[in-house]
Amino acid sequence: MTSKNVHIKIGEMKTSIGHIKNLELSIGKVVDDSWSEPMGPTPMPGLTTLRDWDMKLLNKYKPFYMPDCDLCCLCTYGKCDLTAGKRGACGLDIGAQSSRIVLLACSIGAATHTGHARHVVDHLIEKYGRRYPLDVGGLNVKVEAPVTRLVTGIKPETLGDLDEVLEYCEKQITHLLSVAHTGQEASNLDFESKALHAGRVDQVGMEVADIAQISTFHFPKADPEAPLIEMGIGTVDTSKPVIMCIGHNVVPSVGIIDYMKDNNLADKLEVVGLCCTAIDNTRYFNRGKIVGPISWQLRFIRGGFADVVVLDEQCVRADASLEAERVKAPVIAASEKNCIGFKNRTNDPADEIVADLVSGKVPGVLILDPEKVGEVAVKVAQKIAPIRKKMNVLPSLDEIKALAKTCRQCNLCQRNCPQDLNIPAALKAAAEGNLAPLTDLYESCIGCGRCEQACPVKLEIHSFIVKAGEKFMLEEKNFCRAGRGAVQDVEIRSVGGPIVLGEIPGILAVVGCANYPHGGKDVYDICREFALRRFIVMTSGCSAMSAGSYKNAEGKTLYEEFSGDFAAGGVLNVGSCVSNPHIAGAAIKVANIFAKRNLRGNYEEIADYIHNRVGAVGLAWGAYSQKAASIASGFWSLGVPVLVGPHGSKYRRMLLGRADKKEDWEVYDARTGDKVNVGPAPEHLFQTVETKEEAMVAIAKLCIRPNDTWKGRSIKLSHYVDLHKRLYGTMPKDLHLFIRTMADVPMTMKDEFTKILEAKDWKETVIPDPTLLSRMVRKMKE
Amino acid sequence: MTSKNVHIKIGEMKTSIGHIKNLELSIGKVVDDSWSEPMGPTPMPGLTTLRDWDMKLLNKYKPFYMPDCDLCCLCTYGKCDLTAGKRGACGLDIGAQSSRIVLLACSIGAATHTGHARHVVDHLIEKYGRRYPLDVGGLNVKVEAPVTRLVTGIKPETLGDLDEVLEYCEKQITHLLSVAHTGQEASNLDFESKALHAGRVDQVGMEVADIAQISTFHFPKADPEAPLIEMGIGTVDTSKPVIMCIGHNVVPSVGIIDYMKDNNLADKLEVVGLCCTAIDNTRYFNRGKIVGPISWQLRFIRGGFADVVVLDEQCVRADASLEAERVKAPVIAASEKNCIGFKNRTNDPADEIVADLVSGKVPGVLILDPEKVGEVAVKVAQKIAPIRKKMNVLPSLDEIKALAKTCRQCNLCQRNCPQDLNIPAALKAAAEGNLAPLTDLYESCIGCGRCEQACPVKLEIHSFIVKAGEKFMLEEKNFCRAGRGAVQDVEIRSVGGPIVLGEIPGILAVVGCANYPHGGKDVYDICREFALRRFIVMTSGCSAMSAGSYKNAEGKTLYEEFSGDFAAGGVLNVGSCVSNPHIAGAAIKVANIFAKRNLRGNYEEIADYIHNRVGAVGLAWGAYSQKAASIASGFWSLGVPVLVGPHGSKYRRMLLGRADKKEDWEVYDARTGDKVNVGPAPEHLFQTVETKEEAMVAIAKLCIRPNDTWKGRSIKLSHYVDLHKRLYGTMPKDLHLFIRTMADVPMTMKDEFTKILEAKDWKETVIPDPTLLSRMVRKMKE
Amino acid sequence: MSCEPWQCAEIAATKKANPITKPEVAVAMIKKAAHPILVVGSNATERYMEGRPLIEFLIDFANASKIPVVATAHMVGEFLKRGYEPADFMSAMDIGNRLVDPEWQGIDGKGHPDLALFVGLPYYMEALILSGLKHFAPDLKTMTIDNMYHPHASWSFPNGTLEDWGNSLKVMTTKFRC
Amino acid sequence: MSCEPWQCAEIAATKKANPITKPEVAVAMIKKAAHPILVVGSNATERYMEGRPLIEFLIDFANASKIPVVATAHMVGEFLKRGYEPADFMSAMDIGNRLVDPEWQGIDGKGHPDLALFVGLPYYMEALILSGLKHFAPDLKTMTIDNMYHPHASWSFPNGTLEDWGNSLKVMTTKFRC
Ligand code: SF4
Ligand code: SF4
Ligand code: SF4
Ligand code: SF4
Ligand code: SF4
Ligand code: SF4
Ligand code: SF4
Ligand code: SF4
Repeated sequence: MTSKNVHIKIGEMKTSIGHIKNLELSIGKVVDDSWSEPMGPTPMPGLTTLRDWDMKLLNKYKPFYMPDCDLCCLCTYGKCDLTAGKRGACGLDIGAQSSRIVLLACSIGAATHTGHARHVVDHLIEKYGRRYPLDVGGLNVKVEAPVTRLVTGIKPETLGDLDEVLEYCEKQITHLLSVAHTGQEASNLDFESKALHAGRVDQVGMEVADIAQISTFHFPKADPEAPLIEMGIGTVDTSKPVIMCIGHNVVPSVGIIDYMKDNNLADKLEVVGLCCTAIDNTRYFNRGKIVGPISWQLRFIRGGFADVVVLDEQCVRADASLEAERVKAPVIAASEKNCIGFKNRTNDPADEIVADLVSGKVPGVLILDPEKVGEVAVKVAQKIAPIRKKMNVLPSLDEIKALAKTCRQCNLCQRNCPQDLNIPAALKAAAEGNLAPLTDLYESCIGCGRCEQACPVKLEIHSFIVKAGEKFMLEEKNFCRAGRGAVQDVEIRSVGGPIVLGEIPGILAVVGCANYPHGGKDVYDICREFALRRFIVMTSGCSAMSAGSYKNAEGKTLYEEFSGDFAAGGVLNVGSCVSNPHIAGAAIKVANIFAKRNLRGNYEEIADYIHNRVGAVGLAWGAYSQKAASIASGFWSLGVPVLVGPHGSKYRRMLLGRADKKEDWEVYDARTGDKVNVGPAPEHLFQTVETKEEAMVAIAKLCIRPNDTWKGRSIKLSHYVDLHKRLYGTMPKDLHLFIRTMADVPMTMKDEFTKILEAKDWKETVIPDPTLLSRMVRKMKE
Repeated sequence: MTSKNVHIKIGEMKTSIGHIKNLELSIGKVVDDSWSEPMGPTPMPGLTTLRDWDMKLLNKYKPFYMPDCDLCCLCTYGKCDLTAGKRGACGLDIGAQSSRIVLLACSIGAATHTGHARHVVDHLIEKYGRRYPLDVGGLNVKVEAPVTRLVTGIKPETLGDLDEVLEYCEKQITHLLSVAHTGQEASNLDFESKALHAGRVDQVGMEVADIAQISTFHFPKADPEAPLIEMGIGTVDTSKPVIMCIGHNVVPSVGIIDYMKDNNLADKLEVVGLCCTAIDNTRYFNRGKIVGPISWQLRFIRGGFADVVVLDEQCVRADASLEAERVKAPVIAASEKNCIGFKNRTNDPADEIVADLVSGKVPGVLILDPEKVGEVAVKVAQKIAPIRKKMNVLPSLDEIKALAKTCRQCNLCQRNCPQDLNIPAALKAAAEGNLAPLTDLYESCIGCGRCEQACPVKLEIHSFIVKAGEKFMLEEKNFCRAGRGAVQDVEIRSVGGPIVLGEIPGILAVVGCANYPHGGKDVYDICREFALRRFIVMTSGCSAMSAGSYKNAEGKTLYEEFSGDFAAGGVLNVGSCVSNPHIAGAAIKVANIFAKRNLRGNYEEIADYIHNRVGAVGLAWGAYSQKAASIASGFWSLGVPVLVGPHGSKYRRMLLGRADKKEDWEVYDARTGDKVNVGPAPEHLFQTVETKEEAMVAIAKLCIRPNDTWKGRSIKLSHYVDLHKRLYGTMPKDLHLFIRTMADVPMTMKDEFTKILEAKDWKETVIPDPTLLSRMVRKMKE
Repeated sequence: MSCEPWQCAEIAATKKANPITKPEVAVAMIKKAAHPILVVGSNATERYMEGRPLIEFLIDFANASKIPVVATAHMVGEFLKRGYEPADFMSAMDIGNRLVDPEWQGIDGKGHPDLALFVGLPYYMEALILSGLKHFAPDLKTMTIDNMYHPHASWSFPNGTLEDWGNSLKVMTTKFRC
Repeated sequence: MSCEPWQCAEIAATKKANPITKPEVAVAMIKKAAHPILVVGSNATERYMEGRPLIEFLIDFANASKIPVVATAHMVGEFLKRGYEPADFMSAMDIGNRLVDPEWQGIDGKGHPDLALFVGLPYYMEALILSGLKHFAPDLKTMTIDNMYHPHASWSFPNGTLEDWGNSLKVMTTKFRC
């Protein structure tokens, strides 16, 4: 237990250390050694503490840079043209600049999660006190904060302990950001190492946020049977006043829900959410509903469904308030991160604010007290719903046909569309009375509105698409499982073995945002494919929503079809973005609980274990944000590969292995100290894939690990080969790289493999006890 | 006094609060109320605490944005084209994006100073303990940390106290950076308010760094007679081994100097510095020498002067190590912020490292222990100096003439030169045997090397210029005054009155980097002009160097010609970049010590005081960095106007008042509550000026304040008119806006003014007790 | 390359200036404007053509075209010295900032300028101000009469030699005279 | 506008592709290359011209030109299905990453490609990979044979219609046949 700010006042005291008078103490820390685990070598790592580990990874997975711009404009010595090796006025070249942009993105991401955690923790400490105990799963989760323990060496037991953890994060983030200043780092690899450090810090920040909110708000606690939550625009009961919350920070939503509960209004209004706030709402209140991912903002507001729009932080459209104004829905800005220029009404009486919003005197207000947000939002919703009558600004189908005739076929909409959608053709058809091509765009459109911005005749193209797809929209009635939080220790105990041996073919973590190339269906298809193959499938955030947004032949959503257990064939939604550390945490706990490796401040060893033994792979099919970058970075740092969908190429830097370079794939055999070639397993650390087919093949392959037993390897290979044959129409060309002994070959494929191995001049090798760390070699002892 | 981590162990104790056994305490804070000043309303302000104040400033001085790019590429929904009102995929428009870039720059700047402070403070605590007392000027400086007191409400007394202050900064920086994430702030003014907050935090971070190093390293303590330091390449004794330190963090340099002193080598080697490290070296060691500002890096290294190059953090050229390798000078990277890809040798024996560097086995090493840096740098310098023999890579004059013949006159060098220097013409002349035009470029060239990067025939143009200007370079023998640190309380007491009344016409702070449009001479000219006019002239950083780099007719440098007192006609170098808060601190102390306003956590009132009464103006003639942005922001937030040279336009956002909008210039008269029009004083908060002449006129005008007495006003106006007539060849057109009563008119100009006032239909008004804060109105009491 | 931005890194513009192929075209466009102004920056005394400083060409041009001149930096003195009185003088940022205010009625109070000509500011500064105007003064047309291509303007001369430039300015002056 | 980047925001390039004005010119340049490769992305089955998918045009072109094809994503199956065997297949990032390695000896091990043709990747992805190659493979020439202008390539067709594209591919195929 650690605790802070306990206050002791001693009037007078005589002790062996002297005579004390009028001493007032705030106790910084009461040392308690109930955590018997010895401290590892790297607690509270600084910028360079884990640099050697990073360089091991970066040497194996070298950065491939794809600059988005030939320039650097970060200081006024510039702008500098850095094309093809030209250095800028500060001496920087495009490689270093490219890695600096990665560091900047990861730092922004880590700051965002940590800032979010800081807000949540400070708020909860104010409300519940520093000594409020943490509880993320009772006796089922004794390793309550695996990432925090691993990185910082701290075992947090109360809210107050989390304060200390966050101070560490804030210190590191300040250092990391400073490295992006002109005239700091000169080496691209050192920038990359710092980006990995940002990822580590980010995982800690997220973990703190989630365990704080799980503990105090009584979210599902490592519960495989967390409730099924209604999801989709079609589930919203529009006969009730609708409060819509957008963002990531659940605190204002809790204010709303508490106010409803306290005033017996829980069934009188709809509270719906978009983006991660939606997920966390439903962890708090199972009558909350999920509208959909980040990209549903415009369609829901323009569709008029929301009577009040409550905006907190992160992933909130900058024009959300303007769009709400169009449909006369008042806006409450509820975060100091997003004040929208509104007047701060935090200290005004609630009823005054309500009156101003209902009368339309002001379009929106800033309220930084979550309880007041609750009261105002509910009262405004109740009063304004009958007035607004769900006013919307979607055009009628006839209007669309008429307006489409004004289209100049100038292509600017398509050229401004991130999806490169063929809008001009769809409008041509619409003008001719055929709306089908517009409807076809519904699934691929990410709702960004850029098309409209470019149109010289101001056609509201996105609204056209939404209207044309309205049938699909209103039919969106699905289920998401409320975020369950952590994985239980007992679950780890039962599947740790099969995972490490390779008998469970992999853990697939499908996370992140909704910047999908062709809509969310790919996410569903991929999750289902691997759940059926009895991988463990974990989800979070917008991806967790997309995964639940489609149904199988029996009309069941993914979360109905598969159990929520951390077990082969389970599909687990861990929760919102800040729940991602439960995924990393599961891998860490495999090393700790199953393999009994020390956790505390022992980063390298655990990462080395995971990298070589735990067949986990992350897929961020629609990653778009700086947060997604830092989340990915946290996984890279643990040696876990991450795949992104095509838009992920715009992160501008991949970490790619070279399967064709044999020398890159040596590990130590911890038993002997020998160097053993284990092949490209996993082949990449960060990789963009173009299509869902490519993603599936890559996932199967990236789950292969040096430590696989022959049985595990043969299972993994059979999935890889099976998917490859089905989706690529041919055998993989690199199978020989993954066969150590003939026992690795899947039973049914002996003949095929034998031919391949002969052709490739294959030689048998050993299955080592793999490690990248020379200090892990035990030879001397044996 | 506050202190942390004092450790108490009590075996057993019985007290009125119970029986305690085996209690181990780390004391968080011992409360001591010897600081009797009551806490003001805004200690430890968060993101929105001072938003109202910010909006007051931003309403008066509206942002004028000049985007450097039509795009936003900060997330993978983009890149987005934001041209002329088009919104990006997140709904952001170019105004918000432009302000977001400002926030990002200011956050990077604040993080850099705070990270620097963190490194210094952690290092010093490790070395001297948390209880080491702070002392920045003994009894002469009782208000030891005006900025920290003002912003945080903390009165730091020991190194340990600074830790707590930095934790506050780190928390704020994390929040601020997070606001740059996609989907946070929607309003440009809220981004701007946050950028101002970053400026406040930045000032605190800098102050912490400087008072920590002043206290422990015994830098000059508020000493007007801090020693004169030799400065310029010509002062370097090249017969000795030369160690060159580049950067901003003095800690490794202290390691070097201590090693030299401890081994009786203080006069056996030259320790020279570039950029702020140079200034801080000489505050520690008055035999240290200053080479010059940031832009001298290439010329000094290529000129072969340095035998060892020690790189710490900030403003270090990314190719410094590569350039050093060319002249066979080993490199020591001494900061975790700038590892340059070198192997970390911190834990290796010094002599091994020395051997590797001297033999050329490795071109450079990373050493994170400053004492080891000291030993290695000195030993390497001694051993390698006789081998290198000051090897340089400057071409001979004949080589230049020959090489110039290969020039294709393609103009690419000029087009890549940030100064747009006419290099092709100079090379044409050189090819014809005339080097004068090349020599002419010496003063304007900022040494960025971009010309060379662009040249298709790989001419080393910068080296050509340096060689052609070698005579000037070797004649650079000047003096800088070692940074004096803070302003004494007693100095404030004696000049506070004249400043506030306007009788000292202004405080001119010339700060920042060396990205000058035409060389450093302008800085000297401006400083001298205003020192002669008996303004108080304060300098810091590279500007302090440039100010000392030219001589008057009697051959005296500025620091020899003028005293170092904070008094009319004084020229004070406060120190390095992190010493800038002594400038803000002086203004704050005028409010506190002279005007007896409470300081502690009382930001708005003090800023309001300074803005309306203290005629201070900042000039960053060569500002280039993100740090310069945050430093400026700290001044804006206090209501102090900042001017930048032409390259400062690339900060892409000005804060401009509109002298032509009468309604913008009203203040409350605190005596009556009346609104009084006080004219555009000061007219702008952030403004780019094109030429030194424009700068001088603007400085004189921007020192005018609403509170000026008629006597003070008439003095200020006479400087303004005098400079305007001399440099603009005509009378100012806005004089009528600054005359409240005829008593304001300078004696000798009555007739001229009368005519002007008549033409402008001028009416007399009152001199108020000016404030922007309605709560400061005292009417009721009177 | 003649319509590449003069400074290499000034590329990041999606909406780029129409090149002015002949000075006559510029004159025609200027003549169409109801409230043009000409902003003259500090390079006016630093650039020379045919041995004469740019400012002298500009005085001829301003006299012929009757376009009111706003002198930036300390250029007002340079104009006065040469017997020409600019309509106004202020900092380059101040004129930029007024031009983005749709309520501003121009230096003569008679109406917001509809065309702003720029010449003689440091290239990057002129580029930035033109960018500010492109983004925030959508109804304003801008033109540079420098010899360096400015992508952020509405119309710009392509990159050209000093001779080209001198000739263009002279042709424009003549066209207004007649 | 035909040599504007297809997606509006893809402007930030100082070194821009030379436009290929006629397919014949492209053929001439390809013929000069000793080790060309053709990288085909996942749009090969999504774009249609004359009712036929792009991939069919590409198979004709590859058969005629004998340029070895590297299929990305799952395109290898699509080629095989149509009776054409690509020389290799790998992810787009993998081929990009190999191309920036000067030591890489090509898919056939016979020498580093000196010309890489790209077609059919999502526009932004192709742009990024071409940018990576422009910056980090200075000796490699790149060409796109899409109908969208790619500034980061060495040579690119301008923006064009589907008809233009189909014709260009057919002309190129024919030119190689004869
Ligand atoms: S594209 Fe991005 S990196 Fe390039 S100039 Fe524009 S904003 Fe900067
Ligand atoms: S940070 Fe370096 S490369 Fe970037 S603009 Fe500044 S000087 Fe140029
Ligand atoms: S709203 Fe849809 S159609 Fe419009 S640009 Fe965005 S993705 Fe394309
Ligand atoms: S931008 Fe507008 S006018 Fe142009 S093609 Fe698209 S919808 Fe039609
Ligand atoms: S780096 Fe970005 S902001 Fe800067 S010029 Fe390039 S695209 Fe624009
Ligand atoms: S932050 Fe917004 S404007 Fe910038 S690239 Fe992302 S979506 Fe576009
Ligand atoms: S080194 Fe000098 S001449 Fe060369 S580009 Fe830089 S400022 Fe211009
Ligand atoms: S870039 Fe090189 S070749 Fe071209 S003009 Fe300049 S010096 Fe001459």
